[in-house]
Amino acid sequence: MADQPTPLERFIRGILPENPVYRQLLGLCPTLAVTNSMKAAITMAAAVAFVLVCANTVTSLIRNLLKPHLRIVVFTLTIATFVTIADRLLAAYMYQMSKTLGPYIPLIIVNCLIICRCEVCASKQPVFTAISDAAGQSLGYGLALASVAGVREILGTGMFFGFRVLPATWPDWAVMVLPPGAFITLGLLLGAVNWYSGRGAK
Amino acid sequence: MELLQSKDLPGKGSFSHGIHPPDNKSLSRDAAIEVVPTPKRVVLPLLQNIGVPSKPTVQPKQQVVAGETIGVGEAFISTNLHSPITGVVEKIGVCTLPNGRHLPAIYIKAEGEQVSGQALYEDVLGGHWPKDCHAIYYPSTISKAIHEAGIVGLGGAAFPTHVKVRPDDTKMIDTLMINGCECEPYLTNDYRVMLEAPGAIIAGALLGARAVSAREIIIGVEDNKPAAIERLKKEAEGTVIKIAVLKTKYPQGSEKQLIKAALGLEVPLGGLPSDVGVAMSNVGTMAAIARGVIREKPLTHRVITVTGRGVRNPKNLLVPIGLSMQDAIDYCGGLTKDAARIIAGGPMMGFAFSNLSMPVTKGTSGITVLTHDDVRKENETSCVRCGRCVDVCPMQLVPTKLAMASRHGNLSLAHQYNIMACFECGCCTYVCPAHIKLVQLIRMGKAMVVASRK
Amino acid sequence: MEDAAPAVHVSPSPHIGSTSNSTRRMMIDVLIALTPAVAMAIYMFRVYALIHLGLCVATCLAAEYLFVRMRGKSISLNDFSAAVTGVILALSMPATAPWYASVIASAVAIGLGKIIFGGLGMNIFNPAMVGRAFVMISFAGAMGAAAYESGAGWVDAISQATPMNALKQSGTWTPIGDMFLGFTNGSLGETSALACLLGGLYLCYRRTASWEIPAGMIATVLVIAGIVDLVGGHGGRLILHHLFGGALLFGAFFIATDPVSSPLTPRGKAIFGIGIGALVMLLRFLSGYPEGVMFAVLLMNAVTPLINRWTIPRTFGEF
Amino acid sequence: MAETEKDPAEKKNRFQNNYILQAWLCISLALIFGISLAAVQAALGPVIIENKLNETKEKVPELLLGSETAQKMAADNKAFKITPRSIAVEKNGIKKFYSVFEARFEDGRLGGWVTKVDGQGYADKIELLIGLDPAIESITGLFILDQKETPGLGNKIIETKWRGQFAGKSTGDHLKVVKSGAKVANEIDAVTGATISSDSVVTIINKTITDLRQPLKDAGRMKKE
Repeated sequence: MADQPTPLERFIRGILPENPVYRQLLGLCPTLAVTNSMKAAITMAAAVAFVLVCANTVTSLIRNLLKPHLRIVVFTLTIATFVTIADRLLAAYMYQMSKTLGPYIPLIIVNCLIICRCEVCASKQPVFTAISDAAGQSLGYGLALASVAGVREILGTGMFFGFRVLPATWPDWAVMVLPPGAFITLGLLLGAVNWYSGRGAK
Repeated sequence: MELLQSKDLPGKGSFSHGIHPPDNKSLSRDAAIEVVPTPKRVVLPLLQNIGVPSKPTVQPKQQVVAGETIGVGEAFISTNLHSPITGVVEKIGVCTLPNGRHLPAIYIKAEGEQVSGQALYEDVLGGHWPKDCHAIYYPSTISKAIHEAGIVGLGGAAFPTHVKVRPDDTKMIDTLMINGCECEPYLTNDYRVMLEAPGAIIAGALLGARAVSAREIIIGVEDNKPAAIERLKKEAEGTVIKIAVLKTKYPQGSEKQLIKAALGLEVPLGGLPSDVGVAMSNVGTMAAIARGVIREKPLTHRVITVTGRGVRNPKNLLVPIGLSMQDAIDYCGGLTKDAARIIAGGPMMGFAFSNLSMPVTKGTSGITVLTHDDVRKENETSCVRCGRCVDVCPMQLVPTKLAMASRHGNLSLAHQYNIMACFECGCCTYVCPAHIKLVQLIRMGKAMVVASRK
Repeated sequence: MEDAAPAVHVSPSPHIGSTSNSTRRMMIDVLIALTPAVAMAIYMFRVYALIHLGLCVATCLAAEYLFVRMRGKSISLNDFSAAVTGVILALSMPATAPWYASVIASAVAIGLGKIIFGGLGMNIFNPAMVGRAFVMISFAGAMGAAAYESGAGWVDAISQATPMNALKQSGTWTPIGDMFLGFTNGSLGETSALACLLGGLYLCYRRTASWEIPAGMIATVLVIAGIVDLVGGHGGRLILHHLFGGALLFGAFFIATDPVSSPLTPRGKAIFGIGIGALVMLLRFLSGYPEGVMFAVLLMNAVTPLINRWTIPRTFGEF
Repeated sequence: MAETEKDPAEKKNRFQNNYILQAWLCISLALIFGISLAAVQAALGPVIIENKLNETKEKVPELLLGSETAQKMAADNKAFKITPRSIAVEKNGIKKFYSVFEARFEDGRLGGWVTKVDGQGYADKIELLIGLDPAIESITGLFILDQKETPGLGNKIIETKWRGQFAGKSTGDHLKVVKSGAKVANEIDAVTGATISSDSVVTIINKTITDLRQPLKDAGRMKKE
């Protein structure tokens, strides 16, 4: 534990070197389920970011009081609370979006990314480090979701954020907005990221 | 020709699966057996059979006469060795056999007067073979004589015959099945023996049956040898011997397949023919038994086929055991320029070799020389799982799975698919459209399984 | 050795191999067997057929070249498997499908259907059907049942409904004779039962296709359609309609028999064929689609490894 | 051992073996979080309920009057008075509840009924709003709230052009889907290539009208009296 990464390093790491989706393969369920449009993906990422930052903060604050065998219960309790808050907020102020995201917002509770960060980082680091880590991971998660969603929305509907970017004659690849499209896109992007980083490593 | 002419035989005359490679037997089929002149030197490896090596009983510089015992098999699965020629023991050295084994061998230089030519032919195959003499021998006498004569299975596996024909209290043998199929392409040595010395085969068969107390004797011959079938039938008249005419198909001559085809019996997995009450031997072996018991002459000579498009004059030869491959090929006019592969045995199961100084052993049924055109040389491509190997495997295995398991060293998968049941007939490799060396891989897998058991 | 010392090589037995078969020869056999269907497609759909055939084959070959290069493997174009995928894919397209559908289907067929699994011999699913299904879901409007009927085309065939769709949607019977000979609408290669039969029997004769698969498939369809026919009192018309209509024969002989994605053992092949036949009838009678060969084949492809495991043959002498 | 002797280690041990004491953090956190969640719910709950109602209510004028009249009504700053009601229909011994919105003009006149129903579509459940005139004699409009039909094919049922066909259809006859060129009054053109999706919608409508015609007529009459 001699050379602990600085908070800034932790932030940067979350973006690509330890990207939750592309490198850690965490939180894949929403990555597959809600990435058929950019709007949904960004909202989802924002909700995850909110929960992650809050949960990391709380966990970090109480880290000295945690008992090893009860920590998962505490994490879950914390995460569930913030997820419920996020869910209520969305339902109150972004009603249509909350309908679109459906059960995937409550399902953030079981998003392994958050519990992973609580366990790996927040339960051992001071608050500022935990927050910067959460922010980096959230940003990485958001970028990953956006990349998948971008490809899917453009190919599947010819639109980006609901605006038409491809000519109206574009034949919508319906499969891209359907579940198989999510698997194919994520698979190909994962392959591309691995290939790219593998090339860098050589 | 109608399959299985004896109505009372329960088999269907064929087994399931198998292949039909071009047999190329016409190259040497009509060449009468010729006697090779006595060579200058013979090399006699001390292990020419499955089992334990014999112990030499001669010293260098010692004089030996043709037929003299020069090695004794002391162990249970071991045989005696005899000098085929008259001469002097040069040394007890080492030689290499086509299957890659290095073995001690007795080198004998020819000296003095030799039996050769027609006289030798008459002694080994010709002359009169009584059909009624078997009753005068006790089974144990026959068995002992076979042991003395150093007879092994001449079909290729070279399993000591005395072990097979000894009376056994634990397993009742009721049928002696004699293999005259000669399903290997190219080879015609058994065919020529059936044609030229049917009397010796019949006499040997009766003696063999007496030794194992078998009530029935069946000679299985493929239907592409009508002349041999006629000769054997004529010769067998008045005896209990039946001739089973079987479908021409490779590997009809494999013991389990032959028993299935002729008798309709399935030898259990991992079992022996004796488990279904059958003793199995080859026609050439029967002739050797007849000579060994009736004429009290040891196994010193055998008939081999030297054939293939890589040999100038394909022939069937009566050769002394220990003759070098070079001498045998030279007698047939030598190799042609496009000879690409020299094989001890037939092209399906024989061993390729390059050192022509290797000797002909008791188990050598022939020398096949293939040309570049005969040998397949395409590169291996991916398995497309067409299932042709499954369609041809006479043991009803799944060769592609076995090969895959062997390649990946997955012994439990190999075991699940019964890898040890494979007897390496090569049908799968023969048909594989992707040119995958299936049987070669399976052979490797079998070796791994055997090693893992130790 | 003597002066004429030949170059002698040593290798393990067996030393000879069947000269009449190789993977390439199998693929060429498939191409030969497809000729009647291709000819019929060109006769019926003229330039539409030529466009799709050209695009599919060219894209498949290009995709194979590209993806194999990307994997750093040696180029495998000369085994003709990509060409076979291309032709089968083209023959399963509707005549009026947009050009990009053919291109995307071919690229997906080779890329996602084949190379991603490791190339020829490794794929789980029939590549051509993977490509076909991909564009079918992607461009449902341009590829679905309705896409076959286009008033705008100048080829007579495509102005009418496909026989399967006509019966399912409006209860119209297409004359069985037309369906047998192929004077109907449908995917490019599937219209003529006769052409498929000719090619298919050649494949079975050559043993490139295992007869168990088409036999199992056709027998199952005959039985199920026969029962429905009897119950419905159609007097045999329904059986023939299901036998000659749609991609049944084309699928039975050319798609389902793809050796890579079908089981190994004869018994497994029969089960595979029966499974496809049953699924086809299930899809035709109970689903929204008028036709079900593609999905039936893909579904059964998925259970092929399981069938292989179920049908390990009894080893000789094993009791 | 003297029982009176209590060394500190044993004391600590007893503390650790007490589950309730160990979980003090969990319990207190649960309390804090519970209270904060209650506060959030108290603050946001009404907004959420309002959202849910509005979603349906917004559609009501258009469903009952058509978009032009609805826009005019909105421009005139007039609105329907909407009362959500639940109508129970008993069929084959099973009671089914329909959620129905009763819409009245500001003068109390009955403007029509909007009912929210769902049923099986091609891919998943389809959720519809059906507008009916006050006398339940014809359909005034149709809106698809939720569907997961095949994009590019079945999901064309949400398009105004297709939905528009339903306005003005009589409730007397069962509606029927034809492939194209609907001629008879009760025929509906299918979405090209998506007969099943079209069929599903029509089936849901037919079933709803059969079930609701009488109860709604009764309900309307009751109010008048």
